[in-house]
Amino acid sequence: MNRRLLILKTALWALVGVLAVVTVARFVNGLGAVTNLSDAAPWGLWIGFDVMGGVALAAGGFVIAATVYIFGLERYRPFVRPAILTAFLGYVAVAIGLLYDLGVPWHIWYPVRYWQYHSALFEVAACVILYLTVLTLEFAPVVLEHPLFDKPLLQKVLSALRRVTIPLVIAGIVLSTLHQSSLGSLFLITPYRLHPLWYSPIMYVLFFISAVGLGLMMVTVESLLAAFFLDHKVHKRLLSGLGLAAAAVLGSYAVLRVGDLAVRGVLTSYLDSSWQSLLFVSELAISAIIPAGLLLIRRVRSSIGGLALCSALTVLGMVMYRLDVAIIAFARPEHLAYFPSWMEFAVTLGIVATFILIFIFFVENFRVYEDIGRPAAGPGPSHDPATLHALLPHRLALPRRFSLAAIAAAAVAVVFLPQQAITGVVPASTPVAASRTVDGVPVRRDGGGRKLQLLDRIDGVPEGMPFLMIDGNRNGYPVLFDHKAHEARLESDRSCGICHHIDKPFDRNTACFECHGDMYEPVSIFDHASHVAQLEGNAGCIQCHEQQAMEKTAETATACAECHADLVSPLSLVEAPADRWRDAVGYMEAMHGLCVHCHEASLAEDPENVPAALDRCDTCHDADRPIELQRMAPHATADRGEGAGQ
Amino acid sequence: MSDTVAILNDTTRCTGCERCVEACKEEYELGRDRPWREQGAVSDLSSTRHTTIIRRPNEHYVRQQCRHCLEPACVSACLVGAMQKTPEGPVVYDASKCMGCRYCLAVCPYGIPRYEWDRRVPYVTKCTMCIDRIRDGGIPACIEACPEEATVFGTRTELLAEAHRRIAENPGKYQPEVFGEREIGGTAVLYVSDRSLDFLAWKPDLGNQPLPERTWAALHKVPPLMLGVGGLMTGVYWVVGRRMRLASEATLEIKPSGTDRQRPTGESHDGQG
Amino acid sequence: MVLGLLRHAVVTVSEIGKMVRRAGNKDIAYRQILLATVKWLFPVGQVRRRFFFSFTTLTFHVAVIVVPIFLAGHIALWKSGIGLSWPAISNGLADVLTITAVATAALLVVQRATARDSRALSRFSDYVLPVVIAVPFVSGFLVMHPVWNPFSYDATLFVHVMSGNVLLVLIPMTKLSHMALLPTTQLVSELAWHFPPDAGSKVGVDLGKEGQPI
Amino acid sequence: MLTREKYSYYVEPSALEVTDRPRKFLAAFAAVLEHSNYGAALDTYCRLSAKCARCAASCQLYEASLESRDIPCRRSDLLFRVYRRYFTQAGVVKARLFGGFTLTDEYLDEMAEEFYRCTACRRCKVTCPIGIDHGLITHLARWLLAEIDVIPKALLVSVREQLEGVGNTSAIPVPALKDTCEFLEEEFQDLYNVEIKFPFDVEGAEYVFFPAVSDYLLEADTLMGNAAVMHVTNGSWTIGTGNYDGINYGLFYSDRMMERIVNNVVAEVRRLRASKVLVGECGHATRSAWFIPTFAGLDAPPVVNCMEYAHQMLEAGKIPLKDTRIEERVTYHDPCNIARGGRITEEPREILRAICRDYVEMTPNRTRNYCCGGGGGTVSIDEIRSFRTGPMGKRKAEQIRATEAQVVVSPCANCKKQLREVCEDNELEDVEVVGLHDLLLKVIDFGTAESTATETHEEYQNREQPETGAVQSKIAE
Repeated sequence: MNRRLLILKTALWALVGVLAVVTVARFVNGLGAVTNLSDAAPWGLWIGFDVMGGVALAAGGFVIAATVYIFGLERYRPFVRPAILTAFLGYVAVAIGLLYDLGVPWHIWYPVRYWQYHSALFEVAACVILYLTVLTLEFAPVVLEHPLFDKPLLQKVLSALRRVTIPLVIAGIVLSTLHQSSLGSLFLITPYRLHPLWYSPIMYVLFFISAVGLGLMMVTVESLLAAFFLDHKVHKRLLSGLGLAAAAVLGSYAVLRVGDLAVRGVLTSYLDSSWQSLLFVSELAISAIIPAGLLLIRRVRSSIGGLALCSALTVLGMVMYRLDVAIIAFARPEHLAYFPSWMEFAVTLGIVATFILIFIFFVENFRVYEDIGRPAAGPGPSHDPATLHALLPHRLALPRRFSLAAIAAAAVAVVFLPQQAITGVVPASTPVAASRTVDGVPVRRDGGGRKLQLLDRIDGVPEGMPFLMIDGNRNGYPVLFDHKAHEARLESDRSCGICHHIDKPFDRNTACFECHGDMYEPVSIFDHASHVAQLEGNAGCIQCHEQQAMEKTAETATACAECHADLVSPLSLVEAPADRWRDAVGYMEAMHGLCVHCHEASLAEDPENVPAALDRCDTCHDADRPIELQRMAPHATADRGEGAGQ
Repeated sequence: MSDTVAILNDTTRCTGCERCVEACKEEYELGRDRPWREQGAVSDLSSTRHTTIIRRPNEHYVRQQCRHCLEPACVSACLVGAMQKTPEGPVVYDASKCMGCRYCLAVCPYGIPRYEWDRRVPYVTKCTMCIDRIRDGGIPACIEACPEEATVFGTRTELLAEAHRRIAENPGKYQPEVFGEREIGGTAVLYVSDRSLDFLAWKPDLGNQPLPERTWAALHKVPPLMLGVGGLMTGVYWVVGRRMRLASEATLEIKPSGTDRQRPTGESHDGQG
Repeated sequence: MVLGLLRHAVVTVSEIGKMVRRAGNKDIAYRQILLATVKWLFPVGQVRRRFFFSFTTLTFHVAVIVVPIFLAGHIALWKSGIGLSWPAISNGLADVLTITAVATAALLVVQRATARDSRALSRFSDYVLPVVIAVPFVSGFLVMHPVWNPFSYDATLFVHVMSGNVLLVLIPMTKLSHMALLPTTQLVSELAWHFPPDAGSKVGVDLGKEGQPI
Repeated sequence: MLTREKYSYYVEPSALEVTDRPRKFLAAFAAVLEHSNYGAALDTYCRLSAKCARCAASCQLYEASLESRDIPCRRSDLLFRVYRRYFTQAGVVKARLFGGFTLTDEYLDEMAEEFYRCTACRRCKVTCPIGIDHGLITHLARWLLAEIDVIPKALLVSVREQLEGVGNTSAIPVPALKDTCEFLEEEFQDLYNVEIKFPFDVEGAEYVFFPAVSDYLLEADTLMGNAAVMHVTNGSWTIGTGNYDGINYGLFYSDRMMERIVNNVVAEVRRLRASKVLVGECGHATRSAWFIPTFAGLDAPPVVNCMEYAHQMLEAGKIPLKDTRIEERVTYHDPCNIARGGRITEEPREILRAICRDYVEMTPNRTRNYCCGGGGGTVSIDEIRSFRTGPMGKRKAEQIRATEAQVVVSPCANCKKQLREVCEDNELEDVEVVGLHDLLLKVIDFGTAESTATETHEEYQNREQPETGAVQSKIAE
């Protein structure tokens, strides 16, 4: 086991450690806790990369199978087994990746039970499931050759499988053609969301050809990586042959793609300098034009560096194509723009790492590559006393080394887990700001209601009067509250308690926002710091927490009422819930509870001398006001979306 | 098209009192709205709010709800058939079949289906036009609760006639066309409005072609493609196999040097047309 | 820390598994080993020649093990954390045991320095460890009695929690790992004598001494 | 050419020419860790060793010598340091950062010296709070030292003789063996007028007899005792001429040698198609025999110690005893190899109580007994006799003196040789050291007239011992 492979495996085990932690967080706290997915971005990295990218990357299997078994090009035989193994592991990785993405993962097999063949996704699911079984049968002989399985029954199965290889390969090609293409037709139904540069009626053809090109290049990448890490001898002449075929396929893909744009007349729109057209040009260049061009040159095609560069570019480009279609070019409102959370990357990388480890396991223990049987016992570590290498033999050292890497990475991952990945999705908090007093003049409204007009100080109209501009979440839709008028109606200063139903010590009109701290979510009103400060630090603890040993929580502390008897005002409109001392409801609910309740009550009592539309929303929430506010308070931007649909 | 039940929303009459939202919440006990990260404002459509009022400037209130399209994209997209178009008309969701792939969220032209991202086992949520009430002969809760008659319930032909009557009677007041009449094959929820309602969909002009047709255009080629490629492969295999057998017999007799086959043409890339 | 300990345990168990699989003589007197382990965990009758040192260690271990696990406050934390709870000791007893823990820790260091045999053997960490163990007990005691606590409550609690964590981190790195590994030592010592049948000859092959005259 | 100056014991001259020893030592260490089960134990000990020096309290060598290098924990730490530095990730990192320890020749010499001062009697394992088995570490360290040819010459020569020479450690050719047995048969004839045959190469016998081969030279009475017991209980036993040596010095210094010796024993049993192995009165021979299942696999022949057999027969009443008993005061020494694990402790005591009038116990005894001082093969290294009877044996001498016993029974060839030397060097001349079967011989009633004549202790004493010079010269050169 050479040093490079050792480092690679350690890194992969670290990724597996992180995957383990994120898996627990994902399945314990659901999708919302771990991903940045939203209603506007239902499909994210896991669908874009794991499913669509993974399926394309695993296309090498059927391409090479076709080349060798159908087109009879025997000299590409050494590529068959690694390609089939990559395809098999790729599809299992797709299935596992899907388990993470599905809301109800244990229903993953339902497409077998419920058929809805009008859906492109049904065709994808059916073909993937069938192709997975075909791949398992195609790959089974490699496993059954192992001396471990030479039981008579298994050998019979092995020989049966060997005989049925050709039909299997043909079935594999047919199924691959179907689902590689139908992955493209998934997006035919969303012409309005997918950017015209990517949307086209023949997307399935483009997906299929790009998959074939990618398959050829993936086989090249895989044998180069195997050479680098597993000391596998590279068949340069064969790879250059593949390179030429890939050049042909990628070239035709590029021509077809641009041609399709021209035919649909969209070509002109991509000349503008929007980021979509920039993305389109770079993607097409990376995925097809540059590699195809380079691969046509013989010198590039037959040099390791050239092959590596082109195959890397193609792989990157084709994966970008999948991601563009699934995520980036998929329109969604700005305020819900989607970028995968680090946990989504962790799961993707974790799954890839797990399957590379399994790939290496298969390569080392089964005859996948001709020249890598048992790993050659490399030169033992030098036992010279001054050596700085650990001499512990692999049998003892490797399990410890890998488990250490996994556990250390897992620990780091736990540290970076956001709060909602640990405790479940938590509603976003919207802090509440104080209301402000501003001058204004009541203006008669045509609908009979009294409309309040904001005044600018410079206008200086004498009869203007101060009233409160209540805009808790500063979204630019303030409610104008005529404090004076209410005071007059409720008989001046004795009536403060009606609204100010709980006041802080030595304060008879504590403002609403001081207790109702969050716009929508209940918030605790108990301020521990000030209590500790007032009760002379440590010595004060026992005044509330009598039982010293018990856990110091709200439940075990003495009740607030014992010290604060007089703060609840008798006149209060708000009926006193039992544990009023702890949680104050959301600011919106509190205001509506108090104002709307009172408005409806007074409207019901004497409808005559009370303005009719008192209980209508726009009496207080005046939709037109933001325009004025803009003039007076430019900083308060109206950030309200135009509407959910858009 | 059999005459399905429908809803006509008149935005000029809507005063934004949100009684329909309250009624919908009570009918299905949707609970308090909470500000989730994955949605815009609290009052947007969400898993706890199946219909909402979009507040536009100068007292322009539009009630957003599932359009119950006649040729629904979500029904054709759902691979397990969890979304179904009921004979009566409304599009309903069967949670027991859903596997949570969220394809319906992606395909809905109006972006209506919402997901319970906060739940450990999430399901899709959307307005089902109170299908149980309709089946018992009643009318949806939101319509019952609307004080202004801004949203009315009836058969689609009836309401279309009513809509066109209103447009005709006060020409200046309404936009000339009824929203939802022919768009993507027509929807059961129609709107008459004094201002353009393009903001309800992802893109202003969705065109009149029903969306499922676009997928079916590709999907119906699958069976022929399957046979075609299968046949092609078997044919090629048979041809190549025979030629190699002949070549090997030839080499056995006169033993020329191993001829190198010409470069592979790779998988045939004509694919389907 | 928890993950580290988990890995520690899994690696040890897997190695024991490997040893058993490789051993030539498979019938291992597990019952007898179990008995020996239990006898070692509760060393009754071991106190002999250096009585005083043995007595200190015994009381130290009793105090150090009982207090953290059976303290009412800790159990309340476990209960609110994962809902698990078990009977607790009275706070008075906890205080007494905490004081004995601190005292015996100090005694341990003194005895180690005074006794000629152990002084010759001891490394730096052997002197420091009892002190590190005493810190959470001292800070815990102060947290429990804020009135006598000259420092601020939060600072002391922080020191208490952090020193506890430091202790947990040190487990796999220092001799504290006998907390985790002690039960397996007896088994491992016994298994070491169960040689793999061809160990000797394989070593001979490795060192190229096969077939050479002795 | 005396190579005494390097170590306190003789070493083969070729051992001194070995170059580049640290590298070879590390290579051997890595190979051993790879193939053996020591790795896990060593790793656990390195982590857990609390350095509390409780083992010092139980090591008789340290109690006598009071030198800090004799504390078992310190001696094992020599090997732990090598393991930590070279075989753990942390050790390598520490070395890379702070330089730290590198293995040198002097260090190896110190190890060679230290590890042969310990008799691996494993008394410290019993009292160590962590349960570290320093005997195991000594055993492992000696194997590693053996791989760089640092082996006491006495052990090396014996094993070479056993494996490549005549076939046993005392180089007794088969005719000499037969001659000794005939002599013993005559002895039976005239002493007890009984016809006892030493059966040679009896195919299909139940037991194959493997005494310590030195018994044929030094302990005639024990052999006679064994033969008597077998005769009286007419057990079917035989002595294999192919291999009649139960001694296994491989146990002391190299698993490689031990494996070969044990395999030879098993081969002999298979050759004679016998079913069981009967081990004579020898501690380490019995313990090595207990490793037979390890090396011989599943169908390994069961191992029975002659004392176990005798006790079994005595319980079943198959050994007729005279009504006279041994008069002298008798005490029993537990050989470490069979008593430490608690496997054979009660059987000999019950036999002694049955046949002695005045039996007294040494304290401490059974699993916590003191080592005779010559365990772990150090007994055959005569050049360190002063060390063995001095610091090592002092505690034992005091123990014997405390019981004032005239006869010390010790069912182990090595222990008997060591105890005799301890008694000589510690003014206990009148104490006689015998095997258990020697006493049994005196009390067995063969049912013939002459056997009733009790041979007094003195007559036995001055009976002419067979010539023992042969072995001595062999070891010296």
